[in-house]
Amino acid sequence: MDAVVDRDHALDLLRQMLRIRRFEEKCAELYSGGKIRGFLHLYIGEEAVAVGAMPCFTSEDAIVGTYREHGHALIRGTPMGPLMAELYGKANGCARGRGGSMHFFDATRRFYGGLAIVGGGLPVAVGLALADNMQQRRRVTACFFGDGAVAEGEFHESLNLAALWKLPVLFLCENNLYAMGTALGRHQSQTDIARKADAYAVPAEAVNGMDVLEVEAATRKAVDFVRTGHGPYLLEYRTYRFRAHSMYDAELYRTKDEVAQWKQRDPIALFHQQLRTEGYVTDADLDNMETAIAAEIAEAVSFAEMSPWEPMEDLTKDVYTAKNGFHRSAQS
Amino acid sequence: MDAVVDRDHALDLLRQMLRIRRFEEKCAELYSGGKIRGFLHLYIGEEAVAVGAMPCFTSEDAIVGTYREHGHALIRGTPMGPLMAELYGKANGCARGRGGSMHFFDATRRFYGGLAIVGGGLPVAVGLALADNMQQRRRVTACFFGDGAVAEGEFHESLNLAALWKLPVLFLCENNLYAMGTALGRHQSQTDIARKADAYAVPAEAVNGMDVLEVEAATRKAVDFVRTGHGPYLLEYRTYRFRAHSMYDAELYRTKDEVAQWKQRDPIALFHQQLRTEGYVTDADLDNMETAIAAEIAEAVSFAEMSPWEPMEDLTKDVYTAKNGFHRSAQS
Amino acid sequence: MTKITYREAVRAGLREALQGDPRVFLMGEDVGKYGGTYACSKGFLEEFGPERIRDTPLSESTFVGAGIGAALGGMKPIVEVMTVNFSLLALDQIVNNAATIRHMSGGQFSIPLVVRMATGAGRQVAAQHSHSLEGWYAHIPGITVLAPATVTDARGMLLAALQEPDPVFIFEHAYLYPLEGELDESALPVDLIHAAIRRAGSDISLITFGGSLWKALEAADQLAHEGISAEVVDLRILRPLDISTVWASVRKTHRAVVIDEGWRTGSFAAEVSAQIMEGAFFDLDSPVARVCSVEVPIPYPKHLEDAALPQPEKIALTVRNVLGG
Amino acid sequence: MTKITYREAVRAGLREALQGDPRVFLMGEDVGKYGGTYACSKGFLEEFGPERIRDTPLSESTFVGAGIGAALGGMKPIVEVMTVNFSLLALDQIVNNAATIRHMSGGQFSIPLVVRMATGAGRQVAAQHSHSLEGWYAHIPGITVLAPATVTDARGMLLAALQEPDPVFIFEHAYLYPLEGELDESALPVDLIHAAIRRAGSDISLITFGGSLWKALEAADQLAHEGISAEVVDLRILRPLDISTVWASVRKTHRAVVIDEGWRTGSFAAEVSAQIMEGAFFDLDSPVARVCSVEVPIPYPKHLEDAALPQPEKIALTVRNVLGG
Ligand SMILES: Cc1ncc(C[n+]2csc(CCOP(=O)(O)OP(=O)(O)O)c2C)c(N)n1
Ligand SMILES: Cc1ncc(C[n+]2csc(CCOP(=O)(O)OP(=O)(O)O)c2C)c(N)n1
Ligand SMILES: [Mg+2]
Ligand SMILES: [Mg+2]
Repeated sequence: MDAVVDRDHALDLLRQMLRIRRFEEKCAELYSGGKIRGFLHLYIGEEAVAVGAMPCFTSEDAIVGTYREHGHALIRGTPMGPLMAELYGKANGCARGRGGSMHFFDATRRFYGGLAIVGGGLPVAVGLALADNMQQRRRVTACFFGDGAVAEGEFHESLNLAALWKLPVLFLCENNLYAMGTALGRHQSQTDIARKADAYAVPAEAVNGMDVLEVEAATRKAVDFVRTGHGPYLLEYRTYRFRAHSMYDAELYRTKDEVAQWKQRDPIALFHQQLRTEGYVTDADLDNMETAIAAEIAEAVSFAEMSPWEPMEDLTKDVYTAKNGFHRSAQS
Repeated sequence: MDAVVDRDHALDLLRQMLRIRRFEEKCAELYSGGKIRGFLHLYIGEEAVAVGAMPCFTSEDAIVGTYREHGHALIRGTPMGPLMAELYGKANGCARGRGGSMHFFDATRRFYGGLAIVGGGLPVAVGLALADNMQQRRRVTACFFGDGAVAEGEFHESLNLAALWKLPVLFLCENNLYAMGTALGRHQSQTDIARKADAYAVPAEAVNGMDVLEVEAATRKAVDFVRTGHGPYLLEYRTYRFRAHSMYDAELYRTKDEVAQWKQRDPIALFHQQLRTEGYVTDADLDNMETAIAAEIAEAVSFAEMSPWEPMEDLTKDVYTAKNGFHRSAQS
Repeated sequence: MTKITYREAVRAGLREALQGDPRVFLMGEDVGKYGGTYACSKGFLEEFGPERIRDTPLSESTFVGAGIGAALGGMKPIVEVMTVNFSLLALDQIVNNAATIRHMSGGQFSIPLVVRMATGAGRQVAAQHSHSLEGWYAHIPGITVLAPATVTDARGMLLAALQEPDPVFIFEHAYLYPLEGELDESALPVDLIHAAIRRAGSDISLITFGGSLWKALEAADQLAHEGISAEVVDLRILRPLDISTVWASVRKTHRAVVIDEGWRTGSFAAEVSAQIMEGAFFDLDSPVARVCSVEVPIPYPKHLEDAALPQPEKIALTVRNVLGG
Repeated sequence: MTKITYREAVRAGLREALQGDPRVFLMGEDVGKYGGTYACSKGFLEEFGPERIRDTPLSESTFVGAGIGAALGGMKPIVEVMTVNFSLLALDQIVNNAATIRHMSGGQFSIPLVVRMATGAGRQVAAQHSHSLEGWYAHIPGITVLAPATVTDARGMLLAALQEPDPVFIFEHAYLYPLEGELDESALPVDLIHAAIRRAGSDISLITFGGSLWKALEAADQLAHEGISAEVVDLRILRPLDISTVWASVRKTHRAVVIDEGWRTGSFAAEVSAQIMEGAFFDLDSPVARVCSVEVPIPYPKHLEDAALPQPEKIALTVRNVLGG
């Protein structure tokens, strides 16, 4: 245990990882029960990334996520209730229930999705950073994406544009070694993702994404670099997804053994172990945490259950902004 | 003069560069006279690239070019007549006159365009190489593109795919320092294009594109690498366009001085000088060459002038392949 | 006749195609190790090997473009774009290369490429994963656009598509994969020229394709109970459109409703409606009506998604309005 | 009224926009040092500086996406996509982000983005540079689609677009840039709701937009000599479509021809035709006809390009057929 981390912060990191883990375990259960529908992509196994990264951003910074963004939204601070309601498709959801699992949004926390076209968030993040830059705001835009997204042309175009214009974007690649069922080495000719940054004269680093403290330290360094006007930075978090890609996935592409081996590196178990060894956390602490989280989840579920559905007549609301009472009409 | 180059070959290189130069000077004249219409992108200044590269390919290899492909088609062996007729839009053109300057095609010489969407040829080249690979043919596909195309996502995607599948594609970047009016340093954060290849674990080299022998030597090495099954290779030819981007360009983005300085490095003048010094070429040789080329051009022009227009009733021919006399109909 | 699912039909078509011609190969995201997002190629990697079942990186523009190149190079690629939603990233290759090179080259080059993709909404996967863009594709000269709605077409169209010398795009409605139907084993390959009358009727023509066919048939069932005899026309091929079959139906029924899961404005239904007017105006007793998707990014919750899409009830209601009007 | 070219009108609009709001900036390929491919921003780099006049690398998907992000971040970007042809590379950002985020986020985010692009054929630039895809754009809910045909609209629509809270796409027909017209200086910003009657008439309605307006007006001139009085409707706004003005015209003339440079099948003209049927069927004396582009990649030679595109003669001929029929 690194002495620079104080106990409260360490406990908070543990708690946050557990919040994601338990929340998503509940999601899986609710999915089986038919309460959650559509696509559901769980973050379990990768919690150290969102939890380590998120404290490095101020509330003024912007976050752009993917369809695997439950953890990011949760740690960014959106209360669990609206997130769960979103998963239910209810009107009190963080996007009025319209988006579900893949499309969390939260304007007050500058959380810009929940974008589900792989690679599609990168240009948007570049633009958000451009807006900050042009308005002389010292904000940072954090853009999360997977290893799969690295193959898309928008990765290339976005790193180039951000570097060319020295924009404050932090490109955060969550390399979990698979794009759906395609292993890294089967979709990237150069599997060292951080190394690709040189093609754009962008500094980069690869870090152990299973170690929340390492994630935090590296992210903080990168955020500082970006915030002080040096242009973009690419961080590669090496991590692993413990669950299937989505609820439909038969996981034919990897062995149970491989998954089991990675589970040995469970970011929560390891960090908990570390904290215990250091005497930072007692079993009672953990029990208290679990109890509080269970209560938070129960409350979120009941919030979602009790939330109304969006009324039918609002179906076309917000396709366009209502202006002077004049609503551009949508037809059916 | 490198002793490995024999005189005949050297003279041929000179002649070929001159053929492009004179052909295109004629094109510019015909454009002013209204014989050639639409967009016209001249290659003048860059002749050493096509001329040095083309002898390295066999007739079985495939060539994919851009809208600045007059030189490539000419050196690949398409006779000047059909090229000129194409520029006229006449039915004896190398694409029945349908494409004009930007869209030369020649199936017998495996010349696949003439593709005018920047970056659009790269995936096609990858596919051609894939077909060769799957059919166990030891062919190479040469894909020409500009520095501007390097910024497009397809550059990134295509290098990755070609490298991943070890396909016999030679990526040939004609870096003339400008994408239309945008200088290299204003469109690439990393201006060393060859260096980008590392992001795909592809070997690369940058060469002086104003030196026809250097172009040829580097290309031959690269072709050998690719043909022997090692996967793709990226060559960056550093060159310069002496003329405007197209006939509409006011050239506001560069100084006359800069152009004049580059003209000091005219690949034809320099090579001619070199050959003279070495005693490879006499003034009479050059005169003969010029005379022969002038005659070839005059013949090409008269071929184009005499060529018929494609008949109106063929407008929709070839939208689909005619099958068993059944033509999928096109409507107006 | 055997009963099989639409997925099994697609699988059967793919397997027969791969077995029948060594130039045929399949490429796309997760077609191999994963077995295909919709399990259409499960086991194929083992059966046909990695040369012929190729997982691609996430790079739609490039692997579709590589399909074009491979077709130019003498292969017969079947490219799977996981869903129509992601095909937006490949549209330049499709419009400017696949559809264009043959004509633009003066007929020198052919591109015998087959591209398959899942399309449509109805599975609560929200705005970015619920597009129905077949109408856009049908706008592009140089390609053929197929919308198999039945298991027979799901298998047979693929085989017929592989016999075409020019690019063919096949849209498989994602909702259909698990559904069962009667396979007509004799129809192999199927014809790629004619629309099909899926149910004969005399009072009104319901004209549709793809996933909406089943909704139209359900509406026709409902209407039959009310004594309304609806004829159901399955367009099958959106480009080139077999308008003669449509006209013949309308000349018989004098009324028509076109059903299309695309958004209403600029939908393919508009084209069908316009062509009915152009060719059968004087046979019409009332204006052709359309049932399309509401013009909204498709929302996730079931009640709103259902409300956004064409439904049998909405079709039946529209028919009643047309007949009443 | 002053006479200016369409290019000057676009320039005037851009300059006023840049002067009027510090959040407005222009970005795109070669808008700066080169001065804009069509010289619409010549001198702006010097006038407004490199912060506000931004040359982008060739990367359509990303600079359009960056426009979306910048709009989300409080700026008012004007993104120039050099031509509609290259916008194919940006369609994912447009459909899945620009048009969708507002609704999908439950109304939390607005994207006040303006995208301009040159469109159309007629300058012998061949198949890959001659598309007319306004109809595709008009299919997308969440965006507004404008087709300024006059100098007044070329200037005024840009300014009006910048007042919209949601994404607006402006299609400038490349053929129009050098043409002169009368600028109505008072119309600033112009209305973004109504179609315009550009010429009143009583025998038939010619309904069109963009570059084709001038061909329709020319056809109307020709027809006038033959004693045929054609009304010419300029749609101006393709989405949302002002169909009421179209219906009112057709109710008066009882006949209509829709002219659209897009390929016929799946053209925007089909939508207009279908809506005329839906709203004015019983007012029609004959079926609505369409004059569209022939379904072929647009060829380079003038005689074939002319034959592929709508022309005044073809419009006049179609009118005579409709009136005769
Ligand atoms: C452009 C695009 N193509 C395909 C998909 C389907 N898809 C969804 S997630 C995914 C894999 C993405 O992998 P990665 O970026 O590594 O993220 P991870 O799921 O591992 O977090 C694919 C192929 C998509 N959503 N968007
Ligand atoms: C996708 C796309 N965007 C824009 C254009 C317009 N355009 C044509 S050539 C060109 C510059 C290309 O520069 P480069 O690749 O360096 O080639 P060069 O012209 O220098 O040979 C541009 C922007 C295009 N044809 N395609
Ligand atoms: Mg991954
Ligand atoms: Mg260049």
